[in-house]
This record gives sequence, structure tokens and C-alpha cells, in this order.
Amino acid sequence: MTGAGETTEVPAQSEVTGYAPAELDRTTRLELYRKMVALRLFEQRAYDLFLQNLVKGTSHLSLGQEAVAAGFGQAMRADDYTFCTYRGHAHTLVRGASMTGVMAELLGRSNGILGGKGGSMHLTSVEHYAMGSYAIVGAHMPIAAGAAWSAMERDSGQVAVCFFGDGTTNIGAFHEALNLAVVWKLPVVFVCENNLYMEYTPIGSVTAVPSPAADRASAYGLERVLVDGNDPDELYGCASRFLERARDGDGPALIEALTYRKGGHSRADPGKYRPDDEVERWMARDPIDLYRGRLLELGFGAPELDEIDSGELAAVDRATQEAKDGQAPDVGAIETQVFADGGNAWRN
Amino acid sequence: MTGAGETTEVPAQSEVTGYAPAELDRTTRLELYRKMVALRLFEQRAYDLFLQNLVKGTSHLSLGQEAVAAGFGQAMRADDYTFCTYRGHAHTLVRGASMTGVMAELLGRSNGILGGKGGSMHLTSVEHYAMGSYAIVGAHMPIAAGAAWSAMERDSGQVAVCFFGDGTTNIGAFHEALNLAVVWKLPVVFVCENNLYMEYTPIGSVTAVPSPAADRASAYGLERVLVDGNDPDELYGCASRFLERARDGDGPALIEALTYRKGGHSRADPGKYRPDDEVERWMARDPIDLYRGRLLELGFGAPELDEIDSGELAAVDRATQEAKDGQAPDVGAIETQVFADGGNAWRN
Amino acid sequence: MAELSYRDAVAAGLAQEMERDDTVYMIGEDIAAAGGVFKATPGLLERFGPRRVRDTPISEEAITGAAMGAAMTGLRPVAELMFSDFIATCWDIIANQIAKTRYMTDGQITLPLVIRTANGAGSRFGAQHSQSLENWAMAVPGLKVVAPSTPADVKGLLAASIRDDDPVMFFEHKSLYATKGDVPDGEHVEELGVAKVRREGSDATIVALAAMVPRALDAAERLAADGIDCTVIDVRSLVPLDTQTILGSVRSTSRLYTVEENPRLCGWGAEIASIVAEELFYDLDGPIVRITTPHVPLPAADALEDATLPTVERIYQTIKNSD
Amino acid sequence: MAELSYRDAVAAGLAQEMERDDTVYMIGEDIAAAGGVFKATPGLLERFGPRRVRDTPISEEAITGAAMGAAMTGLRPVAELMFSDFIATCWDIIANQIAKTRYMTDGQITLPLVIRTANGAGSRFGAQHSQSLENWAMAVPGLKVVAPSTPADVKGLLAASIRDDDPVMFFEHKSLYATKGDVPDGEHVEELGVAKVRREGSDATIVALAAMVPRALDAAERLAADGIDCTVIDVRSLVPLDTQTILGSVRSTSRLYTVEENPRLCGWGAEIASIVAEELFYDLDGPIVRITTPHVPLPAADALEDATLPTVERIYQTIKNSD
Ligand SMILES: Cc1ncc(C[n+]2csc(CCOP(=O)(O)OP(=O)(O)O)c2C)c(N)n1
Ligand SMILES: Cc1ncc(C[n+]2csc(CCOP(=O)(O)OP(=O)(O)O)c2C)c(N)n1
Ligand SMILES: [Mg+2]
Ligand SMILES: [Mg+2]
Repeated sequence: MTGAGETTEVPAQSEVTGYAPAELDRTTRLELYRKMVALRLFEQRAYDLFLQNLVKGTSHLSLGQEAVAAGFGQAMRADDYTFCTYRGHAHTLVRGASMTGVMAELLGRSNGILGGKGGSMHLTSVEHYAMGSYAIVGAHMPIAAGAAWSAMERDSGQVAVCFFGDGTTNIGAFHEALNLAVVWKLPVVFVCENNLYMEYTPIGSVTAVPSPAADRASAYGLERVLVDGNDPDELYGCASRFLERARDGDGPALIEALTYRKGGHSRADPGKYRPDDEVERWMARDPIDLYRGRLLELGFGAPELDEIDSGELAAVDRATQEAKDGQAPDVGAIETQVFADGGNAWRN
Repeated sequence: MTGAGETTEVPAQSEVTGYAPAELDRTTRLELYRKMVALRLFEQRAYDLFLQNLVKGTSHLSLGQEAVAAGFGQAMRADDYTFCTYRGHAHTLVRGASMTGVMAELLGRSNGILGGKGGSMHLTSVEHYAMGSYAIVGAHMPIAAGAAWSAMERDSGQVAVCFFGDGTTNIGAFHEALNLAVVWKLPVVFVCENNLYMEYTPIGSVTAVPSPAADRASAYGLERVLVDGNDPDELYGCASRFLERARDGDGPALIEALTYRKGGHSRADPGKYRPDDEVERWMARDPIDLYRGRLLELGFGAPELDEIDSGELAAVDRATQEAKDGQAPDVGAIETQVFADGGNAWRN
Repeated sequence: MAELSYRDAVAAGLAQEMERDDTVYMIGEDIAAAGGVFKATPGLLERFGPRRVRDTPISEEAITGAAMGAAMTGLRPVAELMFSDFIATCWDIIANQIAKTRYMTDGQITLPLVIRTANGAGSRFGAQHSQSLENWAMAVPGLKVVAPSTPADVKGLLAASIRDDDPVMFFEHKSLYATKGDVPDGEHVEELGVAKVRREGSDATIVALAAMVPRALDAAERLAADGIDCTVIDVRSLVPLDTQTILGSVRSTSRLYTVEENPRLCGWGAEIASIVAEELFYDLDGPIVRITTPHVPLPAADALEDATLPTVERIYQTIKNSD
Repeated sequence: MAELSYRDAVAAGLAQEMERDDTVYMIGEDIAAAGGVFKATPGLLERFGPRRVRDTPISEEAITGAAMGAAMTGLRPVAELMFSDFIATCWDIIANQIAKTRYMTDGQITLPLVIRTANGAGSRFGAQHSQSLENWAMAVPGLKVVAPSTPADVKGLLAASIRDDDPVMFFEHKSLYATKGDVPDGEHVEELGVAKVRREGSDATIVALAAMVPRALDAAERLAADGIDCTVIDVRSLVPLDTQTILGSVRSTSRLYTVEENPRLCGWGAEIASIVAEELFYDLDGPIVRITTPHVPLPAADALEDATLPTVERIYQTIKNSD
């Protein structure tokens, strides 16, 4: 309406394929499926708890976008770093963070993964190399570059992976991080999850180019990479390739994955600003439904997939119960962990 | 050394020509020459005064880069807006700001164009639509976009022109300003004066692409424009074309002009970090020498050019004298013009 | 008088000024088609059209920079920053450019612009979406700083801010958006730089701002029941600061308490305390006490957040137990 | 003891720590090949190589962000921001990310990093290159804030800052770079959070920081000649703040003056004034007086700049004429 761009349509397959491995072993496929199911069930439960008024703050769900977290999560080395946004449940869980800890954090309990201090938007699990969820758009991009710089200097072979949204491509930190990463040839992979919207505003109406990340790759001397964000095989293949490149010392990548969120931007948003036919088209491309279909076609048995479903549901049930059993944090925690000595002593 | 890029060489003429008008009238040519000479003589004088310790703060000269200010200054409509940097003497003067006022400002006198409050880095002459010199790299780019937005909404036909350096292309504000300008189709022309260096560091060593501005135009859906920054005809032609486009409602442009500063970054810098042969090559491309040569070839007479030289020298002499005659500002000025009521009343 | 929510008073103030002056323009993220993420600007797009009410990219430097460039060339822009925490992402434009340009140009450039932003805690959003940052703005010469506590003040002070020829940082408090109050009918404009005495008492002066005002008033009622009668002053505008109202009150009560939502160090309460400790030293009967959020980033969990901010109980206890 | 300039003490402190700990890395604009625009880092590139001493693009968010990411993953980065004014361009990274991340993650993330920057006025650089911004940093929970006044403290406090496991904002004063002083030989490390009494006197306590310390000392000499004997305390570290040294001194002198280079509103002096006005109210013999730069962006002309900052004369007159 006011903008120069157009809302990006569902991508033509021809434009976004090419990274899916020709062959993928059974275990990897089942693991991709399992990861997506786990993330889906967890977030559906989080949404239920929100409706029960148990989630007190905001929360941003990745329902519909699970393939990205699953594909990259599967491809990463255990000690690769993840940096993500306030929409970070999936990216944190997929690295191995405790479902109970994450759920309890959403409920503001003392057994939350951040002791209740951070909440939904700041999930972090350093023991799993999930180095934080950042709630200011774009800020984590240079931070991810810094982790990659450290990995490079320590010669650790680690890669940093940084997830962000389409709207994030218009903020200054995006530009600074990409330039630095290329100039220093850092082992960092930037992954734009283009779900076509910022909060309520379509990305096309405020962006100078149709593909907000891919169309800017050349400004950093990078390859243009646009992938189907709802296809875990494609994402796994793409992630594997660029993680390997980065690990080999060949520098960063910028990947744009086209996807869509099933619901609104955050907890209270019904997402009514999205045209019905657009929503319909994308709902027909649910990454889990499609992948389940593909697996069945490939000869996987429905029972083994069902078993995964029920196993993950049980895990979510357990986490829910444990989270609910958690206590409210002690107010003594308020003045802890400001400084490395564990306290808050700004004066003597 | 540490970077991915390479120092940009003197551009091949083939890459940077094409905008110079086939024919240019006498008056315009003489005016381009006159402008460059005036800027040159003024800044040489400023440098002399610095050596005499009369310029107290810092100062950043455009010696060697005069063709950009002259070409654009000549092409602009009287009420087009200019935004420039701490290296802004030339851009401010070329709009018509008083030489005395600018010189007195450098000397910190009360007859300075800013009453001594701003100094060399903040030259402004609103009556000439020179809307300020900004000393934080990149900050003026969104501000220039804002002036263009205002011009568009007021339907005034004005264009905003924003000058900045090569190093500025790596800061976030550059990215945000360009995207906004394109999305809102603003009448703003961004002009990168690529003089190959930031302060002391070559731009090639910290930039992901060889042409820091031109190679990024496509990230904003803009045409790639790289011009010879030492050729005033070329710059005049280029400016005319993109000012007209912007004035016609066809949106912004991003222009990269290749040039070189004769001296160091700022007053105290001898510029020793630059390789001798590079300096030599560029000194042979002095924009005024070259242009004088061209004019003579085209049949202009040496006496008429000499007359311009001496006229401008006289103007600089006059300005110098008037500036030196100025008083130190009254300390009463310190607490004025913080607010629009002329004062500083933060309390009653 | 009509009863309006604090949220609706924002839209009412904007509509009043946009109707009156067609150089008033609004820009910000999700403010137009969506009516703002706090629903403080609904209906304005429909009423004033897509040129005067415009969605932006997520580019806070471009938003504030554009507002500045437009303000110096004939518009009166109102820019929204969705959360006040995001002023950090464009702090250079605000603190180095907007605040200083009039001064540096010796008055050549005038910047009639308003930056509206949702400030403060109480929504369990955690440390990056809950800060009270009015003191960041107060510390920068060249900015005016306003933080209303009632719907009437939202409308009246927003109107005054838009009409002011200087840049104004206008802090709306997130946890007050749903509160309601009477707003005068017809055109309503207040004056910047005038504090409001919300309650008169002779025993002590409590100075509060924004969401701390109702808490200070509640505490004052409890103290009154204990025989301690307090004046409560709503500062409303930190710059310009109505020191005379504060000094006048302290002169008569001889005790000063400030209630600040910001973390302890360098809050506006410290500035007021230092003014009183210099100018009314001999009038004071006892220590000046600042009641603030402790010097911590804010926690997210409801149980923690509630106990971090100054509560009515803490205000009450602090004043009751002061020596 | 060797005599060193304040500028050389920066390089000496960095070299000492880089020698000792090979996880210490330096990044910044023009710091490597050029040795820094204030020539505070010459020779380090040659000594420690281009990986540990690295030039960056003009990308302050990338510089500070990279330092943060590296600090959480095993390095101890020292990032230079050329002028402290530029912290505004990366204020989100500093104030919202670096300061808050340890807290938000309940201690999972530790950020041992230092941001060095050239602070303060006196070089006729004008309002965008001359600010004293230590109070911006002081206002943000989670940051430590250091501002040395002597070459020995530059070296010792910089070393302490690098060894500290928390993020430290290290403010070097531009107008002190050329000053000289004795620096202990061999390894030299000071402690953060310890103020230094630079002069003992019984009539009043003057608290100063960085470039205001020598001015306060000069004023104290003039006052002593008039029979007013002052203690001068060099705060050195605003966070952690050595309130005990200040309170102890005020307890014995009964008078407090602060000398701040920052503009008036919400400076560190206000915080100290508010602490003293609360905790030592009954010990005070007279008003607390803050001597500050007026609340203006700084002017550029030498005649104006000199008269804007607190001068020895103004400090002297203010204290002499206090009631
Ligand atoms: C600097 C900044 N500006 C604005 C916001 C508010 N905000 C939070 S999420 C969001 C939309 C982000 O869109 P996108 O990058 O596409 O990510 P998505 O939410 O779609 O995953 C906005 C504007 C913010 N958190 N930080
Ligand atoms: C945000 C910011 N970072 C750093 C500086 C310090 N600085 C001033 S000029 C300059 C170099 C700018 O280079 P370029 O953009 O190429 O312009 P040039 O000076 O060559 O005209 C730097 C780093 C600054 N003023 N602002
Ligand atoms: Mg999005
Ligand atoms: Mg340059």
C-alpha cells in the first residue's frame, strides 16, 4: 500500500530447492520428524497454558516454522553455537534444552531454565550451546559474529548459527554483522526465517527488495540462498553444506528460508491482518503434515511415526506437570546474578 | 592485510564515465572551475591558519575532493537540501554560505556561522539549505531521508543530497536510510565520496565488497552508479540526472564517486599510511589541474581562468581578515539556544 | 468530561492535533494498519490517510532520523518507538543529533518533534521490554521529557508536546494504558513544565512519576490513616522541571521522598534530591529518602517483577519507618 | 617507578595483560596499523600480531556485539570506541545486551570484556566529540564503570578491568592523555571499587573524577591558602562505588561538594549527593553543592568550551562562598 515491495508469495519450488540431499538415512529422517513433532507439541501446549492464564508474560510461537529449527538442529555439531530471537522456544529446545526448564520458565517458576529471570523471550541453555534468545531485533547478529570470531581464534571448529526474521533485515545491526562476518571470514551462518510478516505489517510493504535477505547477499559478496523453509530435508541439506563451508574456514553464509507462522505474532494476536487465501495456501503446506506424507510415501510405517508422536506428547505432558509443580521464584533472587560474583554489589 | 577486500585502485575510465554531458555551456564550465578554485583556496588558507595555531579544534579538509562539491553544487536547485559530514567545508560553502562566517567559525569567533558553538565539524547555513554537517558517521543519512520525506509531503519539488564517505557504508544507519528512502520513494540522492580511506585504515581492508556503495545498490533495488569523483563535468552530469529523477518522483539514488584526499584525514594527520605510488598516481589526477587543462584545450583563455583564481583568492583574503577581526564569543552564549525560546531553562 | 482510557487518550490527543495542524505526521512500526501494538493509535490511518499515518520498517535510526529531518524542514512529526527500551537502538539520533543540533547550529535549526514510546514495567516482559528510561532522556541537554500518569494528562501533555517547538520525549506507561479517567471535552492542552499536586498534606512531600503516582497516592492514604499526612506531587514533566512546586512543598513539609520506577543509580529522584539538599538544606527535618527499583535489570516472572518495583507497601513502610 | 604519560599507560596496561593472558584480544577502528587515533595503542600490533590486535570497519554495533559474543565463548576482548560519544551508536548492545544478559540468563553467561573509550572535553571538538558520558553507563545495572585520572591508575585499573569477569566501561579522558605521572614498575594491578583520597583536609570533602581531579586539587590548594582545608577524593570507579570512603570523609568534614564534568542533570554527583543526603543527613553542616557543567551540549570555540566546564576558579569560588 505505502511500500515499494510486494508481499512475497509462496515460492515457486524451482527457486528454492536444490539443497535436499539425494539420499538421507532413515535415522536422520526420523530424527527430523521427531524434532518437528516435539517442537509442535511443546508449543501447542504452551499455547494451551497461555489460554489458561498460566503463561504470564508474552510469548512468540514458531508453530508452522518448525522445519527450520529441526533442519539446522539436526545438521549442527553438538558444540556449534545457536543465537535466536524472542521467537526462540524451538531453537532452544532443539539443541537439547530441558522441556521442563523451558516450560517452567514460561510459567515464571523457580525451576525455569532462567530461574524466572528471563522469561519466554530470553531462553538460553549454555550447556547446550544455545547462547541466548534476544528480544531486540537484530542485536544478536553481531553477537553471533563475535562467538564465531572466538571460535575461529580458539581454532575450535565451532560454527555459530544465528536465526532471525524477515523484519530484522532492515535494521542496522544486520548490515554491520554481515559485513564484519565476511571481512573477517567468520564461521557464522545467518538464517533468515522469512514468515512474510514483522509483527502485523507485511515485510513486502517496508522492504526495498522482494527477498529481504537473499536479495542482499551480494552486498556482502555472498551467494544468494533462498530455500523452502517448510521442508526439513531441504533445510538439513542447506545447513549441512554451509556449516561445513564455515567450519572449513570458507566464511559465512546468509540463508533465507521461506515459511509462515500458523498463528499470530505473539500470544494475544489472532493474526487477522493476513489475507484468508494466503493463510489457506500456507496452512496446506504445514511442514509436519507434508513431511509425514513424504515419510509414508518413502515407506516409513505409520505406527513408527505414531510412536514418535506419542513419545513426544508424553514428554510434553511430563514437562508440563514438572513445570506446574515448580514454585514461584524466591524474591531473594531479584538481586542475584547482576555481576559475576553472583550478586548486585554496586556499592560498599 | 586482515581484510577480505582490496584497496580500490584508480578506476578505469571506462567504468566511471558516461554521465558527463556531451556539451556544456561556457558559463557552467567556468562556474564549475570557479567553485573548485574557491573551495581549494579556502581550505588551503584554513590549513595555513591551522599551522599558525589559529584553528583550535580539529578540521577535516576536502583538498583533492572539490569536484564532488562543485559538480553537485552546480546541479542543485537553490532550495535543494544538503547534508554533509565533519568534512563539510566545501559542501557548505558551495551552497553559498559566507566564507567569512565559515572561516570565523573555524577560528572560534563570535562572527562564526554558528557563533562558535559548532566549530568546523558542524557547519550549517539554513538560509542556503545547507542543513548541517554531522560528525557521527552515518547519522545524517536517515536525517537527509527525513528532509526528503518532508519535501515530498509538502510537494515542494526539493531534493535532499547527502554526502558521506566510503567508511560510512559499513554502519547501520547507511542501511536503514537507504531502505527507507527506497520504500518511501523519497527524493534523496546519497553520494558516497570514496577517497579509499576511513581515518587511517584503507576501506578495502574492512569492507565485504570492492566498491563499498556501488556494490550495495542492488540490495536496495537501485542502479549501480560509480563515477569519476575528480571530474566535475562527470559529476555535474550525474548529479543533474539523478536530481531530476528524484524531483520527478522516481525516488532515490546512491552514487559512488571515486576520489582521493590530498592530505591526511584531519588536521594533525600527515597521511603516511598511504603507499607512495598510490599518492603519486592520485596527485597526478588533481581535479583542478585536470579541469583547467581541459578548459584550456576547449579554448578557454588562461587569463580568464587566472582572473577567477585571483578573484577567489581576494575573497579568501577578505574572509580571512574579517574572521580574524572577529571577537571571541561572549561566554553568555554558552547557555543560549538549547531550546527554541533561545535559552536553557530546564527548571523554574 | 468523558471517561477515557489512558490508551484512548493517546489517540485522542493525536487526533486533536492532526485535525488542527496538517503538518503533524505520524510514523512508527505497526502504527497505521494495525493501530499500534498497544492499540494506542487505532482509527488514525482511516481518519488521516496513509500519508500522515505511516508504517515503517524495523529501523529505529531511520524512524527517528526521518523525524528529525522532517522536523527541520517544515513538518511536525510524531514518531513512535514501540517500547522505550528500543531508544537504545537509535540513541545516537536522539541524544547526539536531535538533542544537540539546535545548539550546535546556534539556533538555525528548530526541531518540533515528538518521540512517543511505551515505557515501564508490569507486563512480565523481562529486562529488554520493561525499562523506565525517562532518566536517560533527562540526562541529555536539549531534550524535553514528559511522562503522564492520567488520561487527561496524556491528552493535554501530548498536545502540548506536539505544539512545542523543541524535541519532546513522551513516555507513555505500559501498565497505565488500561486505566481510565476523566478527560475534558473539546480541545485540551496542558502546559509542559508544570508539576501537579495530587494530594495535599503537611508532614512530608512524596514526589512520583507516571505509574508510581497512583502507588504514592495509595501509600499516602495508608499513611494518613496512621496520622502521617503527605503531599503527593506528580512531576509530569522532567524537563522542564517544575522545581518551584517541589521546593515550595518541601519548604512546608520539611521532608522529601521520591518514588522512582527506574533502577537506583542516577535516576531523576537523585537530581531532585540534590536540588533540595542544596537549596533547602536548612528547611529539612530529616534525610531525603529515595524509593526506587533496586539497581538490577528487571526480572520477568510475575512474582519477581512485582517485588522489584516500588510497591505501595514498600512506599508506606519506608516513609512510616523513616527517622 | 617510571614516568609515563596517561596515553602510554593505556598501551602499557594492555601490553601487560595481553602478555599474561592470550585470550585477551583487542578490536577497534584504526587501533592496529595506526596505533589508535589518540596514539594509545601503538606497537601492540607489532608485538601481538594482527589476530590479537585488529582494525574494524566503522560499525560500532558490530564491534561491541563481537566483543560480547567473544566474551561469552572464551575470549577476553577489549574493544575500543574511538570517542565516548559513539557509545550512543551501539547503546543497545551495551545497555540492553551486554549489561543485562548475565542477569536474564540467571548467570549462565559471563561477559569478561572491556570497552575502552576516549571521554570528555577540552579539545574544542564540539558537542558530538566531547561528552562526559560515564553517567550514562552508571545508570545501567550490570555495567561496571571506571574513569582513571592518573597514568598509574590507567595502567592498574585497566589491568583490573581486563581481569574482571564483568563488563567494564573504561573511560579514558582525552584531555589527560598527554599528562604524565609515575607508574610502578613491573606488574601493576589496582582494585575496582576503591576510591582514592588525593588530599586530606578537615573542612570539606570534594569528590571528583577524571579530569576534574587535578582541578579539584588545584582549587583545594587555593582554598587552603584561605584557611579552608579540603579532602579531595578521586572516585576512580563509579560502579562499584566506594561509598564508604566518601561517607567516612563526609562524616568527618560535614560538608560535601562534587565536581562533575558531565552536564548537570542526573550526573553521578546527584547519586552521591542523594546517598549522603539520606545516610549522613544528621552529620552535615551545610548544603551539598554540585559543581557541574551547565545543562548544555558543549560548545566548540575555545573561549566557550573553557568557560563551560568547571574551572579551578569556579570550584574555588563556589566552595569559598558557600554558606
Ligand atoms: C529494535 C526493535 N524494534 C522493534 C521491536 C518490536 N518487535 C518485536 S518482534 C518484531 C517483528 C519482527 O519481525 P521479524 O524479524 O520478521 O521476526 P518474526 O517475529 O516474524 O519472527 C518487532 C517489530 C524489537 N523487539 N526490537
Ligand atoms: C559512528 C562513528 N564512528 C567513528 C567515528 C570516527 N571517525 C570520524 S571520521 C572517520 C572516518 C570516516 O571515513 P569515511 O566515511 O570514508 O569519510 P572520510 O573521512 O574519508 O571523508 C571515523 C572513523 C565517527 N565520527 N562516528
Ligand atoms: Mg517475520
Ligand atoms: Mg573515506
